[in-house]
Amino acid sequence: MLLNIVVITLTGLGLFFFLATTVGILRFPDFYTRMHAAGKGDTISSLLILLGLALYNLHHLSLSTALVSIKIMMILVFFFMASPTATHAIIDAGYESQIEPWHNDEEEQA
Amino acid sequence: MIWSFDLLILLFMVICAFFVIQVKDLLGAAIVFGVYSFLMCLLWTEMGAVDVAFTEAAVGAGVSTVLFIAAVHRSSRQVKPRKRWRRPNKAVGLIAAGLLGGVLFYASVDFPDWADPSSPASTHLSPYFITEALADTSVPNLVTAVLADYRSFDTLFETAVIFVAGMAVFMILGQKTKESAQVGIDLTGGYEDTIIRVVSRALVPFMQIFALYVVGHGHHSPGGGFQGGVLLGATFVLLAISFDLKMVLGRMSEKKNLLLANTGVLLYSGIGVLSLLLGANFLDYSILHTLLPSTGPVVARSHAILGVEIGVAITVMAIIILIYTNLSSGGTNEKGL
Amino acid sequence: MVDFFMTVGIVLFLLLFLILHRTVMGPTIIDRIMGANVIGTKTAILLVIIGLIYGRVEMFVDIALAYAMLNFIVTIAVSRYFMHHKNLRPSGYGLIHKEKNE
Amino acid sequence: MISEEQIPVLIIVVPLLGALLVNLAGLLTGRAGISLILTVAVLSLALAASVQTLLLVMEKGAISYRLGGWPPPFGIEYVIDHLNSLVLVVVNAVSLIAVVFSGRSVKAEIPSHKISLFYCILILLITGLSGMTITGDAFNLYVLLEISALTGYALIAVGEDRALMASFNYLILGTIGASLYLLGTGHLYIMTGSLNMGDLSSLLPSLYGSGAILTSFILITVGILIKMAFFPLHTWLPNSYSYAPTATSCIAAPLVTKVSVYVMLRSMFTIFTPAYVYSYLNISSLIVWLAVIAIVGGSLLALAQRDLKRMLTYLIVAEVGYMVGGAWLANRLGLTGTILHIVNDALMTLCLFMAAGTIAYRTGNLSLIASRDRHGSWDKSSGSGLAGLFKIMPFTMAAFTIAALSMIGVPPTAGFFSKWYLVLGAIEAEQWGYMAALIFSSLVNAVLFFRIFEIAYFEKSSGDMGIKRGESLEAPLSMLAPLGIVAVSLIILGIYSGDIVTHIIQFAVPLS
Amino acid sequence: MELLISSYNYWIYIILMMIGLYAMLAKNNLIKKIIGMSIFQTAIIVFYVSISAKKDATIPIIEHGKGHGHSAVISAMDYANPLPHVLMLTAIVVSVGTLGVALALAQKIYDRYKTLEEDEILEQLQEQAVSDSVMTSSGCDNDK
Repeated sequence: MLLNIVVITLTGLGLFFFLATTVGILRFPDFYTRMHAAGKGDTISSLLILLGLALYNLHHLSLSTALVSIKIMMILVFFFMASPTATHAIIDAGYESQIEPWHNDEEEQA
Repeated sequence: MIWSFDLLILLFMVICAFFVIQVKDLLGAAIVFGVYSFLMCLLWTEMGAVDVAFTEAAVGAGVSTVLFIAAVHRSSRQVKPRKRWRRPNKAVGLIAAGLLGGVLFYASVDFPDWADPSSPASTHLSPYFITEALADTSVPNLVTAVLADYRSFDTLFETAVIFVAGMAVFMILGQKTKESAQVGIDLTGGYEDTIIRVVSRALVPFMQIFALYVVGHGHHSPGGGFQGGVLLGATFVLLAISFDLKMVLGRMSEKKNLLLANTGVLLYSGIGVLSLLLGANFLDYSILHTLLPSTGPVVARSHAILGVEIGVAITVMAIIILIYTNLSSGGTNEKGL
Repeated sequence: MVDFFMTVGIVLFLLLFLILHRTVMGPTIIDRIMGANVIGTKTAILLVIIGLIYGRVEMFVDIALAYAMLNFIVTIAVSRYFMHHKNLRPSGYGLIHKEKNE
Repeated sequence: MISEEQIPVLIIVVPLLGALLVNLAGLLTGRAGISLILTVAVLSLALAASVQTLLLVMEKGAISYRLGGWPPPFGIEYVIDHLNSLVLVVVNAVSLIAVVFSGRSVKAEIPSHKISLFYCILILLITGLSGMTITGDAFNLYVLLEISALTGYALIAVGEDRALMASFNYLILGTIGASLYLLGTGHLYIMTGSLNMGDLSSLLPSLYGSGAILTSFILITVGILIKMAFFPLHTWLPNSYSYAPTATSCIAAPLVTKVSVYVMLRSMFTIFTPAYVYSYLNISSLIVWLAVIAIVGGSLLALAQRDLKRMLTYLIVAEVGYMVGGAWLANRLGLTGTILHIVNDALMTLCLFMAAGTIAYRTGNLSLIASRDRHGSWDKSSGSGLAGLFKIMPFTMAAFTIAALSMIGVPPTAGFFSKWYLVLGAIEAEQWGYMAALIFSSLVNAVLFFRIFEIAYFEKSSGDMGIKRGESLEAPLSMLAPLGIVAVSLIILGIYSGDIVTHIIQFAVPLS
Repeated sequence: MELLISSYNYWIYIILMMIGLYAMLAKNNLIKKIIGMSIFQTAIIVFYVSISAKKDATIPIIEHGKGHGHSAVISAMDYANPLPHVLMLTAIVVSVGTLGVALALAQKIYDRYKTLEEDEILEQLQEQAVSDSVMTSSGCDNDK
């Protein structure tokens, strides 16, 4: 039962972060800010949900389920390495193709 | 199958397909097409077709998209508006699509209900495969069993198709002399990205081990020669992208690739010919137990399936590398993406 | 618990719809890449969730792992495109023609 | 070591292994010369196996071969009866002759480092065509269809400049055709649950009324019609075969369309059975009228061409109309004529394309009206690149004449007999429009070829290029010998066509 | 409503198929045609995989421990139909092969004509044909 609560909390948190990511991706004004939301929020939400799934899988603890959980953790580790690299590459692509960062002109004038 | 997921994914896919066709930027179209393939793979897992999903993930979402990007990289990204005198094409397309849709819709009324367990397709041949394949071949993954044993002749030619495709790409694009490349690209800008290099270098060995695991473990889980081969090829593609083509070609030269592609098909058909020589029918693996010590015909089938899968993996890996290197460099093998 | 994962899956799908909007509408090509990358990572998670619903995760994690890898490769490949072609929009041709004869 | 029962599979296995061997030999030795020898050896073996199979079939009746040893509805099965063993012999014989013939032109047209690859893909094309002919499994046929298609795209694309676009169009249309076929097979599968052709034919009768079966029939037929370049869907063919390298057009032009016609016959006879196709559907006269349009359209378009090779490609389109029409006459005579015409037309087309290839090899100019040579070395008053060829290349033109007469349908040649059966079938089925179309097309062929004879016989050649007026400039023996063999065989086939019909074809026709 | 639930899968594959066919025939850009081709082929795969789906059935991999020893009973109702999956594995391979060849052709065409638009290529081809015939009729003076 405790496990279930932990799983639900982790997955729920992950979903919350993903919701925040989605809002960020939709609402932020320019590419760099959107990428900021996508890069961070996407990674953390993936990690949390995967962690929850890996824990849930340990429900019936045995060698085979432990192995599967280890595999899920491998996906997690892979995301942990690959996702920031991908974010870096995309940001770089945007920078190379001369996307201008967004400025809040009103604020600067004020 | 999980029908609520099913409906959502199909909706997604139609939207994607529509926008893929509409987008005016070819690179954008390639990316949206990649998303389309991602969703398609999800659709198949949801319907229980895990092996198809694995293949689609490897091929559709991974390699196809990279190939599209490579092709766009060597050509143009622009879609120009159509000249007026070509307008009739649009009408032809609409009429043909309408006709096809009408005919197919007319047929779909007679289909048995979706996912009905008593439909002819689920009651005629498939029960035999489901109930007997494990006893016949000792391979729990039914798809692998049917693919590499009951219908191994199809799979032999599937391997031949991918072999032909690689040879065809090499035939069309491959150039011996570098000067004959007509299009020069401004390659001065591509600088070396340390972060990407370090991460790829760290990840590639694990990915390759994973790919080998996929090839070998195809008997018990989704996967097999084709999926593993594509993954292996994709690791080399990753190296070629994050470093450059020379680095990959130094390890897997074009000649080596061509040889490997041949070897794979040869291994597959060789196993078939071996059973032919031992007096059984072509590709009848059970006879091979006379060669393998202390195995019965059933285990011999299982072993032969593994051999066949390895052959497929070798060919597919070599061909994926070959197609990528040729497409991304315009056949010159000079500098890729 | 399976119902919970069903719900999680459906919520993920609905959120992906919103991200799909970014992917197909742009405005820039890089936004599309970003959207595709996010959809790719979330599909890998959805794969594991489908596996849990089927009750046979062990068969699905391999696919999810392969998925994550290929998503990474695709993202790197697209972003490398902009190392060579530094134009955001497809106006004109990305390549500089160097005719041999000229 | 290999018993008699294993011979049918050698028709596929030998070329498959041979293709790999040719490629490996080319890669490892780096010498192109060895490829041709190996290719000829491999194709001779395949031809021997197919002749042996034909003899076996004539002796014992239909053979079934289980691939992988699995019983038919579960595994893949070869079914070899009189019809496809005959087509197999034709496929292998034509390809062997064409490969021997085109040895020189390949050296001239293909870059040297790609020659072994070219031969490898060529053998795989033949493997695909043989496989399509031999298989008894609907899905296996699709895989082999794609093998022959993919190899075809590659082989066409290495031709001259314009071949690229032709190959691309072929690829788009060919993929539509193959996909429609696959979709039709899917409809069959969803309704019956089987893929084996024999099994399907036994499951279908209870489903005749179903719209899905009708749809599957339409999809499969339209898919194959695209592949065989039936008139309104023929647009890929002329450009592909006229810009392809000589070797490709010599093999693909006679074989690809004929094997597709065979596949249509197979789907009509074995999958859907004549009972459904002819009696239940009752659309014979509609399709015969479509065939009439195809014949007339192909012939008229051939009249409009100014280049010999292009003209020949449109003649293929017209000939496809013959065979489709004959198959849908729904009587024994029409079907006999169709099957005989598959054999004859393969040889006639081969002979004409080889003659055109020989002329192109020597003079580089195949235009019928005005010289279009880029170098301008031909006097424009000479008109055609074919002028005076009877003097320059007498043997080539003799072979060309025999093939042309056969195409027109002049009695001692083979073409006459198949047309005769078709006309008889048309009379029996009372399809006067089809009969008129046959006669019209023969007339058009006569006009076309006599125009060429006139140019080649009476007009004087005035080219320089080192050709002295009236001097014989015959092609080398390696090109002439195959050409001669085919030309002679056209006459022999004509003389013995009665025997072929009584010993082979009459068993292949399912109608009683 | 029941009809909708029981066959919406088949309808949506028809829509995908129509989109693909339309793109193959009507689009002017060669790469767009190739993308249309891929959609067309994947639509067929959707169709086949839909055939294989079964209510309350799991993936076609025999669960560990079943089919051996005394509990050697495998119920055909418990597993999805593996045959269409096998066919579609082959079809996917074929489609990636076709895709590779098509892209190679498109790239070669771009190298040659410097454009991927079908109408521009056809214009160039026509110009080429016209210039060829002009060359012969005007005594080939512009020949270089």
